[in-house]
Amino acid sequence: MADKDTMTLEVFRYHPETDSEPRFQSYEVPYNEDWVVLDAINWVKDHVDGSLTHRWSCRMGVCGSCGMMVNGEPKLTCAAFLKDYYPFPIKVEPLVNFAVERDLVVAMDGFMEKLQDVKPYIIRDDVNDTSDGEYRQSPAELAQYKQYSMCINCMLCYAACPVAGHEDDFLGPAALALGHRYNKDSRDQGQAERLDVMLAGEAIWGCTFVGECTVVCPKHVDPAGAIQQAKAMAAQEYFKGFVMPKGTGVAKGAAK
Amino acid sequence: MSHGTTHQHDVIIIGGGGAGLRASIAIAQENPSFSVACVSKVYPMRSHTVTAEGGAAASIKPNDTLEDHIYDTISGADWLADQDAVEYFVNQAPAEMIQLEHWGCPWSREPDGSVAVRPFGGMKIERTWFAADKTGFHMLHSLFQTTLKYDNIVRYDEHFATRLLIDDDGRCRGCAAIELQTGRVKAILGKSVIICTGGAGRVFPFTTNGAIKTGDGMAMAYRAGVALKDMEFIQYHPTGLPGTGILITEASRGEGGILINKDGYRYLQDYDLGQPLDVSDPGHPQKRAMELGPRDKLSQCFIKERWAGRTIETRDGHVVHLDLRHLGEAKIDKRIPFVRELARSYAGIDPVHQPIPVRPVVHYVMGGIDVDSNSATTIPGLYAAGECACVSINGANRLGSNSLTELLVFGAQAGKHAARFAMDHPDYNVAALETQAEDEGARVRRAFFDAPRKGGERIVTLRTELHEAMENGAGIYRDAESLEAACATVADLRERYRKLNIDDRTHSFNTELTAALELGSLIDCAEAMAHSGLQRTESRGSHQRLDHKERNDEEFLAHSLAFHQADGSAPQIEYKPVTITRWPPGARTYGAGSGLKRE
Amino acid sequence: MSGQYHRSHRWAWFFERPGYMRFMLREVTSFFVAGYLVLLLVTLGRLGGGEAAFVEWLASVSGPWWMTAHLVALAAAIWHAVTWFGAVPQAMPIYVGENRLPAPIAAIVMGYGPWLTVTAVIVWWVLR
Amino acid sequence: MKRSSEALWWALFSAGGVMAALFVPAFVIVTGFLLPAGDAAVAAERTARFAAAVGWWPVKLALLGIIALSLIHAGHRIRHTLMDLGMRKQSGLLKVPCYGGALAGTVWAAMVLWGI
Ligand SMILES: Cc1cc2nc3c(=O)[nH]c(=O)nc-3n(C[C@H](O)[C@H](O)[C@H](O)COP(=O)(O)OP(=O)(O)OC[C@H]3O[C@@H](n4cnc5c(N)ncnc54)[C@H](O)[C@@H]3O)c2cc1C
Ligand code: SF4
Ligand code: F3S
Ligand code: FES
Repeated sequence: MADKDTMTLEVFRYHPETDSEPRFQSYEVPYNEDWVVLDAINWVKDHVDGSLTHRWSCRMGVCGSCGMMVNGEPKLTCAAFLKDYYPFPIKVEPLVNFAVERDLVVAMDGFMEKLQDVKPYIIRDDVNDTSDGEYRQSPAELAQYKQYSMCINCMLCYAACPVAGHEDDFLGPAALALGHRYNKDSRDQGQAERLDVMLAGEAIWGCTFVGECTVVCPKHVDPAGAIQQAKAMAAQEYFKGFVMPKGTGVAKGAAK
Repeated sequence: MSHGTTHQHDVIIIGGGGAGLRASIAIAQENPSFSVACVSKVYPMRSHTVTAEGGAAASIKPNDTLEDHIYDTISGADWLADQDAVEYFVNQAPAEMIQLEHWGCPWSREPDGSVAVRPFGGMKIERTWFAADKTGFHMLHSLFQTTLKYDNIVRYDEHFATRLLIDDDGRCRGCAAIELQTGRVKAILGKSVIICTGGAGRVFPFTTNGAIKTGDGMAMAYRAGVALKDMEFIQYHPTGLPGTGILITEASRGEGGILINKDGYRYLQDYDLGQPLDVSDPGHPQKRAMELGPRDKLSQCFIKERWAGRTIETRDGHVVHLDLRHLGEAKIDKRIPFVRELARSYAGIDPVHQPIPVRPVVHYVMGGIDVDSNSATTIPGLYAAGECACVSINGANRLGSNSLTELLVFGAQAGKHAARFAMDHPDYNVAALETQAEDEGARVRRAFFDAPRKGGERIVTLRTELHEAMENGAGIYRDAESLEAACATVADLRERYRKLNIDDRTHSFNTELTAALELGSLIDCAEAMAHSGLQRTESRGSHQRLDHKERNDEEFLAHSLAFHQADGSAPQIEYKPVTITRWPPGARTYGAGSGLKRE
Repeated sequence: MSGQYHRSHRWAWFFERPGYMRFMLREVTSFFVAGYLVLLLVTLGRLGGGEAAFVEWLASVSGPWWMTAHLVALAAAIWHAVTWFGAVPQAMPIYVGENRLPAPIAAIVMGYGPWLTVTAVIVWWVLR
Repeated sequence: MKRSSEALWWALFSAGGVMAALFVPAFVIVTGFLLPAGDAAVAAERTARFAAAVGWWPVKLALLGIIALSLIHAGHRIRHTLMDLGMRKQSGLLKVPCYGGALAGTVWAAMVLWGI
């Protein structure tokens, strides 16, 4: 490097085989105004300390791997530019509200289970043959759920949601938004099944509309909005359960 | 590497991208009693299919024909594609795409509710399905979410496969994989195996490909004795952002974007790609012409413009401009919003008001694991699909938007055949395979954990040298000298790789170890690319030799096959003929002469 | 191996982000709303006791302390209304064809507009 | 899947949130500022008008609804705030004072309004 311009990266380190407590380690990294925080971490791993552990892949904000706390804020590190922090030190930690596997890597099993819990796939009674062509869906019908289909599963919203940190049974913003995405899809008939999942315990009701999930979401999914809408649908479903016992087939998809 | 465990299933799929997930569903759906293992080094939705932007081709509209899609694909491939495979591909494409629609993919729509299509490079008519400009993302998530419906798909997330396990009878029966969380080497066994590990763009320094596209599956098959086919054909996408290599999708040109040089001139007209229409002309953008020419040609034009001194010099090298301004804000936001987002974040410009600086960038590997038209390799029980495989439908140049469809068509097909194989050959020798997996664990331990700590090579050093060698030696234009130099460097790197030294010798989440293994894969792929390139003394599609400028059908209407040599010497290159059925090789024309029958 | 590391939850999490503090500020309006409702019930109870008792009650709540208390209750009630109606576009999106009604318009049409009208009508009715 | 009664409380909470937002600011202005303000004559006149309105049975019913729902709204929010502050384990127990209080308030409101 011609110019010796550098920045300090303070990185959360924890190794399950050797540490019982985490510690912070400082690295001087070259300052490059095109660089994102992820570039700096990769530079450290390549040149200084090969044991530094993190996840990444696409470095264009769509694979959802590289979420970390950057100065206390949940961020995609491939979309957080050094120039926005320069010349002050940058503190990098694993996403909060998740257990830490090692260094900047958090445990994802719980999150993956929650995604599965909301049955995020098309549920229909009458499955068309592909030879009958596509299901028709107008642009207006597409618009009903499109926004909620943009989630990259980066989990920043879980790091921003205090309830996700306190309540294990809470499905959390991304999973609920995903369930809502399918509920709003005109091709789907599985609403009743999904709402049934949401109606249990704190699954959806844990959300007190803190709204920070939406604030940090890099893909403008607005999980907070999705959840409030889903709550209204779930409440309707709940009352419907009293008016007509399950299986009478009035609820969308509840038919046998 | 600590002692591992054994897991048994019916079919093992290595890779959780588009191809791997499609194959998983195909098997799970048709054989409910089968247990399918999907092994992936990253969580499936992180797979690189997620980055694909532009769209996926399938002919369904009344004004389109299967015949035209076939012809566009074959001519786009510069006649190096196997025509029986292309026919199968094009015929299956509509049903596969509709299937994905039925699984919930949020395709962009026409006002009447039918799926919308857009024009793409090298295609005679608009037939590319799209979900705004996040097509791959939506396809991958739709597929992944659909797999969650099937209890008989068992995922091995964050398991890094390092070796194929071959039974005494020569059949492939699983893989050895490192469970990242613990560092254990597991034997994941089944009655047949499908490799769906994606491309190898990371052989090059400047690429649209993410960190995980390191050709692991290609290397695993290569080492196990399967040939790597047509590896000299590497696609440069004409419009990557300088610096990062982030892709600006071809859809931006499909929607009407134009390429201009430093004089504001649409230079493509100087290179036999037709005459430009004014951007306000209703006929713009013309299919199979100008900005909608094929990628190999467009990337080559850039280099020629650069040689002529008509490109724009920037801090990040030479660029031309992709101008979208005339599309207007509303259209940009509706059809290609991600392009705007990317240009704003990573190039600091807003395409509504400024042209986007772009340059060619390594994007796709046409070649790959040699498979026949049933997706079967030469090892019984071993199949491959997706970017890692070479069927081949992409020949010397893939047409944009054929790859995503290929994942579906051949993912499903590989699944079907692998399941059938599993049914027909149910018995295998567990103990022998376990021993192989243990050997593999021991090999990895020896190679990376037992080496002396002092004096070894660093991963980044070798990787950087590999990048330089391949960029200089096997770029858009190559010749004997440059390719020989690349071959020599790769051979040298292979030697030095033995002395690789890693800092981290612990077990849990050792990503330095996986980076080292990935470097090994890159070297294997680079070797096949450079040697295949050196042997092919003609120019065809993306393989342009400055010392052999013409296409030579006499000698080279043939697939190259690179065979790994166990002693580490240069690969042996053989050839096998291209399957030609109804479309004899012809001149590859774009622009005015391009319309075969229509327009 | 010592396994995964679990970071402890902090009780005072709501100080950690400005958004959390805004959230808490919104939630605690409920304490004041509840308090005011009790006061309202007492007030209405006095009304039941006849006009004289009511006027006497009114006199007793017109002191500066009561004034302040009412001011706080008013602020809380307004903040509740502002945040509640502000969230309406998120919780109840309105589509016109493919396009979502822009949030500010939706908030005015479905929230702020009716709220201000109701408030104005009630106040006018008492003042007229 | 066991459905929790939370749906019911949430629905009432939401309805109450709307009621509280629409009416409570105006009520505070009226009972906190307009009625106590001014000289005796003005106060008397406003009080008379107020009493007349509140004494009309449709208004009584409306008031009962608004107050009941607003109380539940507040009770629900208080309960969840306490939960968010660390009383998750006691979430069931909290129902007693929160919803019980709202119910008691509703009964009280009914009695008070009956008496006007
Ligand atoms: C930026 C970009 C844009 C593109 N746009 C388009 C487009 O618009 N249209 C189009 O048709 N094509 C497009 N392509 C090409 C297309 O997206 C890819 O060819 C395709 O997605 C590859 O899919 P795949 O399933 O073969 O592999 P991938 O999606 O790359 O998946 C590979 C899988 O293999 C796993 N894997 C790899 N190695 C190992 C290992 N050692 N052990 C275990 N698992 C392993 C990975 O974890 C991953 O799950 C684009 C490509 C890029 C890079
Ligand atoms: S909702 Fe947004 S923040 Fe949450 S996981 Fe999805 S993309 Fe990330
Ligand atoms: S931050 Fe949490 S509480 Fe609800 S609105 Fe978002 S999920
Ligand atoms: S690396 Fe893929 S989102 Fe950041």
